[in-house]
Amino acid sequence: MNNLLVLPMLLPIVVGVLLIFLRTYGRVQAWISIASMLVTSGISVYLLHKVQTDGIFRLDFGGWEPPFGILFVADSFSVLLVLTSSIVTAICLSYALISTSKELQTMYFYPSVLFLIAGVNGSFLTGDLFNLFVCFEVMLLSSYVLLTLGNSKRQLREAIKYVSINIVSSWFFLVALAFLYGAVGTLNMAHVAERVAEVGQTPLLTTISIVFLIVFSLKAGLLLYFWLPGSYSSPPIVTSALFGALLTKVGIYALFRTFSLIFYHQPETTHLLIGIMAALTLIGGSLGAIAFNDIRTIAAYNVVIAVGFILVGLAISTPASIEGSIYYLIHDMVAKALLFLLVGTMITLSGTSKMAGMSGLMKNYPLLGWSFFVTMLSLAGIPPLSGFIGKVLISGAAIDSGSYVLLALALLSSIFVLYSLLRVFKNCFWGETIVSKEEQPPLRKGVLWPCLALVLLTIGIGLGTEGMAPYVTDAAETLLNPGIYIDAVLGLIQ
Amino acid sequence: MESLIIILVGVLTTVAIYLVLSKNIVRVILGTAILSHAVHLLILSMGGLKLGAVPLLGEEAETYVDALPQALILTAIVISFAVTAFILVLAYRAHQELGTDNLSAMRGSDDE
Amino acid sequence: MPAQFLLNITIAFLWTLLMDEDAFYPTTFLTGYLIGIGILFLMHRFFGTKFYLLRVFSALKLLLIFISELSQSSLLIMKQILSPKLNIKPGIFTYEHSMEGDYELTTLALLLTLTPGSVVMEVSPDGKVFYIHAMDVESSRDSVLKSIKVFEKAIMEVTRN
Amino acid sequence: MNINDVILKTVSKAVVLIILTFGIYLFFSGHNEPGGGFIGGLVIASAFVLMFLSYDSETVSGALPIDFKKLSALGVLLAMISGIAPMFFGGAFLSQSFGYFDLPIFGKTELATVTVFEGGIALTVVGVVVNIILSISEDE
Amino acid sequence: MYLLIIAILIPFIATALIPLIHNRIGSLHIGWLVLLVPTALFIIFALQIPAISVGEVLNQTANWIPSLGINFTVYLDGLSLILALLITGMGSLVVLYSIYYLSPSDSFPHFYAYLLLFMGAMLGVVLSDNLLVLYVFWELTSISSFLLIAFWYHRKNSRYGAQKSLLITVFGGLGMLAGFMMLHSMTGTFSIREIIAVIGQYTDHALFYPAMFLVLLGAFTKSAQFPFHIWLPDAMEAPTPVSAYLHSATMVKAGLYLVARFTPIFAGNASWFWTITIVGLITLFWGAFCAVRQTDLKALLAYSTISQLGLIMSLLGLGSAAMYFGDGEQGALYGLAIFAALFHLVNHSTFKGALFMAVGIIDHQVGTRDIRRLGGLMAFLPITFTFAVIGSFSMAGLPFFNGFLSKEMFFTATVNAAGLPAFGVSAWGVLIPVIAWIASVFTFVYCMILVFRTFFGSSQLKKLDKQPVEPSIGMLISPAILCILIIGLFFAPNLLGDYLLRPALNGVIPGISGAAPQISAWHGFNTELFMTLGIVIVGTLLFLTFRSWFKIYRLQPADWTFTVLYNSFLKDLKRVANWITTHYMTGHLPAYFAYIFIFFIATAGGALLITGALSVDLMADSPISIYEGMLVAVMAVAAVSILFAKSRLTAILLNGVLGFSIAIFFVLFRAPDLALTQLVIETVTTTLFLLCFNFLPEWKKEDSPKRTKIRNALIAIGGGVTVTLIGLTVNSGELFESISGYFEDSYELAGGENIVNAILGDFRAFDTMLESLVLFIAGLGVYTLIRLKVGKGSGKDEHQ
Amino acid sequence: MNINTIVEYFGVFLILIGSIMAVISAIGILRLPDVYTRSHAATKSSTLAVLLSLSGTFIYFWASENFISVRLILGIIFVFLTAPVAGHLITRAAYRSNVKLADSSTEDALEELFKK
Amino acid sequence: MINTILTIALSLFILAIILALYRIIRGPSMPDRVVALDMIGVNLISGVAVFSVVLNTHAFLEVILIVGILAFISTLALARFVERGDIVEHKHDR
Ligand code: NA
Ligand code: NA
Repeated sequence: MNNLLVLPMLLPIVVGVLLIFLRTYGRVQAWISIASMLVTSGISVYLLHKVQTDGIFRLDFGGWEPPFGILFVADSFSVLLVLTSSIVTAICLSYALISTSKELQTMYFYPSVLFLIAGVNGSFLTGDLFNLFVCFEVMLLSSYVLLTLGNSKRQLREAIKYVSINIVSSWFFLVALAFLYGAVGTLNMAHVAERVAEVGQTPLLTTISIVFLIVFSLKAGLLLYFWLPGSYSSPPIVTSALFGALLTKVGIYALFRTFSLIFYHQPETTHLLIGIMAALTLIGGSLGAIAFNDIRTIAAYNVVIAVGFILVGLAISTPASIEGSIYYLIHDMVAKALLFLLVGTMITLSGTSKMAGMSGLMKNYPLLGWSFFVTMLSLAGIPPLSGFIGKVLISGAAIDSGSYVLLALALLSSIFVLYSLLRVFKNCFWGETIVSKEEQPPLRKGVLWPCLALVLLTIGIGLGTEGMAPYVTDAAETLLNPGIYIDAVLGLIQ
Repeated sequence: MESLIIILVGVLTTVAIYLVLSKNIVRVILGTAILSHAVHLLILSMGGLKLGAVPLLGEEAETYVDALPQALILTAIVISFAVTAFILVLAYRAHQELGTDNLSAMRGSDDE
Repeated sequence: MPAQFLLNITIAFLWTLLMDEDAFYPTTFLTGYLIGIGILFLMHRFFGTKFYLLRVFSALKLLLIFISELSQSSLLIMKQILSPKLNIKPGIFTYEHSMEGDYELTTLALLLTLTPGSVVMEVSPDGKVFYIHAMDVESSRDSVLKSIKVFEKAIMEVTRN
Repeated sequence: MNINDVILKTVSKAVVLIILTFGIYLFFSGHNEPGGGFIGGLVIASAFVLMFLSYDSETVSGALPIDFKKLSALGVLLAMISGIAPMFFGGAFLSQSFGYFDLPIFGKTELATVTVFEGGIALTVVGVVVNIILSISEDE
Repeated sequence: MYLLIIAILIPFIATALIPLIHNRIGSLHIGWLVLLVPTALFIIFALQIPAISVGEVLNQTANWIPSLGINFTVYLDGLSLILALLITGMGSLVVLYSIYYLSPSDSFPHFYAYLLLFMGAMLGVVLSDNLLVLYVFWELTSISSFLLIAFWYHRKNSRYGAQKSLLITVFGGLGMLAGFMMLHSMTGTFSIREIIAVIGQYTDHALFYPAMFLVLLGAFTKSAQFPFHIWLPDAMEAPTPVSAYLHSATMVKAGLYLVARFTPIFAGNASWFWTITIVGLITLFWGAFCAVRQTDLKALLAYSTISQLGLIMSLLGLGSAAMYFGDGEQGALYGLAIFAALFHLVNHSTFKGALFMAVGIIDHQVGTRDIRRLGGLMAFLPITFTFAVIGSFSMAGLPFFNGFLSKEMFFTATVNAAGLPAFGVSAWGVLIPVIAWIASVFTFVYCMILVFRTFFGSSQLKKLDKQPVEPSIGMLISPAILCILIIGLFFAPNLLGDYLLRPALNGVIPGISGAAPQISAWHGFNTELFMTLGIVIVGTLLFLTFRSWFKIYRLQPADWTFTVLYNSFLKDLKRVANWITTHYMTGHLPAYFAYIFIFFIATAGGALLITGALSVDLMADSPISIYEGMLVAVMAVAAVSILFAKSRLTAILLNGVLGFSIAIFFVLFRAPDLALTQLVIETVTTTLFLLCFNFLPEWKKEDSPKRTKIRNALIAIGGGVTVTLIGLTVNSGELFESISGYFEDSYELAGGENIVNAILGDFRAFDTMLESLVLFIAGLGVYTLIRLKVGKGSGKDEHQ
Repeated sequence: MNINTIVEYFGVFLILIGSIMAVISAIGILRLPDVYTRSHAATKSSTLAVLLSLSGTFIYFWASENFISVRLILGIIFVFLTAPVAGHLITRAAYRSNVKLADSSTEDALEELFKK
Repeated sequence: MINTILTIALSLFILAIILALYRIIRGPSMPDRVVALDMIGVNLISGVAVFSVVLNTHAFLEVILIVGILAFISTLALARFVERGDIVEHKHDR
């Protein structure tokens, strides 16, 4: 029995619900949440190890065998993402413990975060397309709550757009599911994949796959990222960090899963389209990142760039490119959380999000400054930080497959990332220190520890790539050989 | 029948999209509500509106209609209710704070 | 409270009936009774007023009157609707009733509304006066007043000693 | 002129009783007939909606001194527990079981763990719907 | 033994130690501790000379990411050794110098941490055999340079210079990375030596030339070659020791190193030859030409560095011809250029280092570097004057200084190249020595300016901030050592040539031992000598008549410099980016929806048509009853009427009609559970709408222009049609039987006769559980939305 | 034709009558001059229509399957209980939201009251 | 025969709905529309009952009652809204 497999989703939910009864105890909630995320991380490590030794395994809920019941499937790709998101969430939560206002804490902040991560983890693990929809909704509803928690004007304004667009994207999801069910009569991803392969992905199935592409692109911010900058730059720090780290990743995951497991037979249509979208995303994100003077907006556009970058890997779909995307995906979760935490801290310190209002922070907050510096380099893919290896693998794959436009855009986008963050660093951390040390508001004690943990993580991932390599290789191999996944899910039945 | 329902779905979708494209937030919410009506019908018709019996085994029929889409729609209905409730309250809270229900006035900008 | 006890029995019955079983099982009744306890517990704050014993016979009589009145009124209205030229003079008039208590008042109002061409639009704040809209004041005021009297009497037979 | 709602309130009392009974019936009959936790819960919730509409919000919340958020949380928890419990008996998560038992009064009765699950769902639905309406109607 | 790897790591470890120890060493200047690092390393590398000079190579590997073929492989040959010695040797001198140069208000820990970081990175660059590891260190040098340039980050110019250098060098680095990846794509390895071994098979590969140009892009940006040279003058904002170390002696040589290192891979073709030669020559000329007009001594040195880097670059280009000819007489003839390049690389480090240090002393002791405010310093700073003269004359290529020797070899190489029987040189060949000569004239001129304008003439003491005196002895040691080297190398050049340059040449062009000459100062009256004489004569004339021809600098419009281009590029880029982004990211939800639906219509609808999927077949349909048709009509009419509803309440009512009708469809299509749920949900939703309407205004007529309305209508129709067409197509061909037949055994399997309920409560109970969670979260959200209010609560946007 | 079939037909006949009445009251909704008169059509005729059709259904099931559906009876009771309340509420709301009486109306006892 | 009659009856009920829909669309007053919606609800009840006979199933008998309940609740809510705008009242408003 692989019941452990449900825990990355179930544990946060149960803990989150229990926290409802502890509403007034903000700190207790925080500690419990952090502990539960650490336990989840531990479980994920175990799962990862198990996948490595025993291969893909699954948990049939209620004991109903696929394709009839719902199931969770653990392969290296999904478990790696579960692990990363759990760790990042734990760290973000510890930041919240230190920084979040009492009022927010008692307004169900922690339960909402836990539900969010539950939805995220569930989306990574589920082996059923409709259940993926439901997991998405768990994640989305939590994100709605988190996005509006605080109720500032800007939050409400952006939330309207975010929620509306997500409702429409969920609609597209249902439309796609309806079409797919009508065409292949099943919902289990492996079973769908098997049936699609059996008829060789007819033109109709390709059309349906494009509806899925739209759905997941909306979630991932692939080309259809209109909702992203506003909503990522309006909520409180920790929420932004979690959004930046996790939300788009789920869409990206879904794109990788569906277009490697199910709809990989007509790459000249689907993957070409993904490539074009990724290219446009890189361009749009790059321009957006340098177009504004609001550091939150800059950070948000950096999210867009990363999405484009990762999807380049899928568009190319060679072992190296997929591996690169996975590395970059993991890197980006860590680095984006870090970026948003730092940006949020800067805003808290200076009371504004405009670059013009900050100067010379380096002098009074050197640790903050250096953390930002490392983040900047990491995001720009400067070696040996975590962003590097993904960049190398994806560029290499782009060359091998002759995708020179994507190569150029991917590499140039790093320059834009660098430039956009360099502007922030230059203007905010350097320059004359306007306020004396005494006048500057002190950093809350320990507020940088979570950031430093993430800094260490981004350095560690970069230097310790080899430690991850077997898992990533396995993940990419599984993605590119759908038979492995299908056998693991349906093998026993046939 | 299926084709007729699918065409109806198309009509509903058209109306809903037009509403969603408008500037008034209530129209948009209404549009999303109609969108979900449309997709529920779509799911149902995708399961085939074959003339089986109601999926209750007590009916002791030869064939039953496809029960799976029904279960899916049920889930979808509840979810769309949850979302609608949330966005409705969000809309009026936004109106309370921002003083407008017009999306053109909710653009926001980098220079606020 | 006896009233609530009765109510409870009613719910139990209701339950038994709802189960649509081919025979009456005491167990089903018991289940309904247990559920009724639940509901009444939930609702007991709403039942501050007294509860009168059900006068089944009178009630049945009332029901019969009710149905016949309803049929008449419906036919009347349909006639009016289908007449080639609408020839009606609607209006609002008042009626001071002699009912006591919410239940009597409500029952009367319901019955009235279902009678030929009349709808109770408002009840005065003190509850004594009905403001009634009539489909055709000229022709139906008298018939309305007549049926009100009949109803009042029938209701009182049920509710009062 | 002030509104006199006596007719509405009186009828509502009766109607609410019918709806509640019906809701609970739907909840239990879901296994073999149309109904189940969701629908049962929704119907019960609609009884509360009717109460809110017929009475004022203070009266209703005063008559039902429950924290509906906690009620809904309890519901979710209950559903979870029914899913988690089998894990301790070597079953898969969410394994439902059912059996036919001879009970002293009830005779041959089907007991299914799914009832617990659905009970949780119903509680959630009731809690959430009432919570939402209460929250909005208490907003100034 | 991992000696070399440890050697590279030592500076990094030391960097990490600095923050830990700098508070614990009391009054001891941390520079003294830091000095130990380069000195020790210099000794380590110097100990390798005997082995390397006889042709051995050292090579050590530590695994980093073996699964991707990325390993920390260190490779020490002659070429690497020269640079390693330069790095550690110059490093020692610069650290020593800096101990006296820095002022107490500067942050020593930062300075030395950056410097050590750079040192380690630079060693990594020149010692790595693995391309990616090389790239890692390459970027690290850019970063440490960035940090050092912005050492005084409160100055605007420092920040500007730092950003500029980082952007340009990282840009080039990325190009280089792409080049590396192409090499890897061709050869399957990241090891330079392995690539060299197999590259012969790939010279016709489509990626060969792209890879070459991309690698050169990295080299040119790093070595400040035209037109990427613009970052270097601004890098002079760094403290002078840094300028001496990074921006003249070492880091900017990384590009040269790269070209030399890759010569065995790419050289031997016209593209390589011409690209490098031309870029080098232009840089040589342009740097020298611009240096003349500078008034800041450091700026002058910066342009001179650019120019000298161009010189070396062009030598590497010219020498690449040797690869074409291979081992033999011809090869040896042209290989001389490489030898000269290596020689000049060393020489340049010595004289430019000395000059920077001298200028640093002036700046430090006088308080200004502006030539217009300087003059007559010879009397006050005689020792510094001596350094400056030695350095300048060496740079000008005058005898008795090492620069003369390499300059002569440079002329030899250009003259040789003019007659190169390959690469189509013949027509243009004569231009090579001509340009070299003209550039050298300008070199001579600015060298004279440097010496004479600063040290001769009348002193303007009153304009100076300080009374100039010689600095403390510590500050003089390093330049003195360099000056000794300058002269020493003139007299004993072959010590260098035999032990270092020859093995280095072998590293650049394997097996071309014949090209390494015995260096001698006197070659008789040959062309090169006359060229030098010409330079001295013409240069002196130009220097004396400077005022009369200075006007030519005004011919270049002020807004046509590359720096202006760079600035306006960044500015315009931001402006254009802002313009584009704000034009589509309007924050206007209807616009966003329009994009989304247009995208849907274009891609999904497009795919349907293009792939030929569209096929509609009504035969499989179940029959239509009259009342079903009527109900469809009801819904369609109700739906369309919503569009024309003047009041929101009407719209809600019509929506209610839709909801109820759908419930009836659920009845007609045998879905009782759905009908029940739909009905209740519809009612509760309507109630919610009404509840919320209390807080919202009545809706107004849409005041959009007609054009927008038509556009919206088209989008809406397009969306509806697309959904319909796909739906009809799906409906027309059933590919597979649905899995739901399984659930018809629900009574046996799950003990329930209601199949839908069995699915919800058992087969797919997980969905149901999560769905209740979704509902629950929505409830929480509504509660918090209403309860946590601005003003009442935290109030501000950033309440943390 | 046995007795059951006849009863079945009777049930179906009731249903048909009910449906005709439903259409007539719907016509009333269209034809009658104001909301107050229309509400008469809605609360009375259509209630009767429901009564007929539900009774017809009840009778049909009773005859054909010997099935006594309490739910149907409950449905009838429910409609009887609520339809007049609905009429009451709507007309009251109409008057209070200033919906005019038809021009043909002769008297308005409420007018005085609301003027005060 | 029975089926034909039932089909006619069903069609008539839906015809009634269509007529009521016209009233909803046309108005003119809001209470007019509410009356019409109420009427639609009532006709749906009949329709479902008849359809149960057509299909010869008991599965939809619950639906009948539910429609009744919900039509009432909707009408009540709408009437309240038309009357006061605020459909759930506060004690202190009185
Ligand atoms: Na600034
Ligand atoms: Na300076």
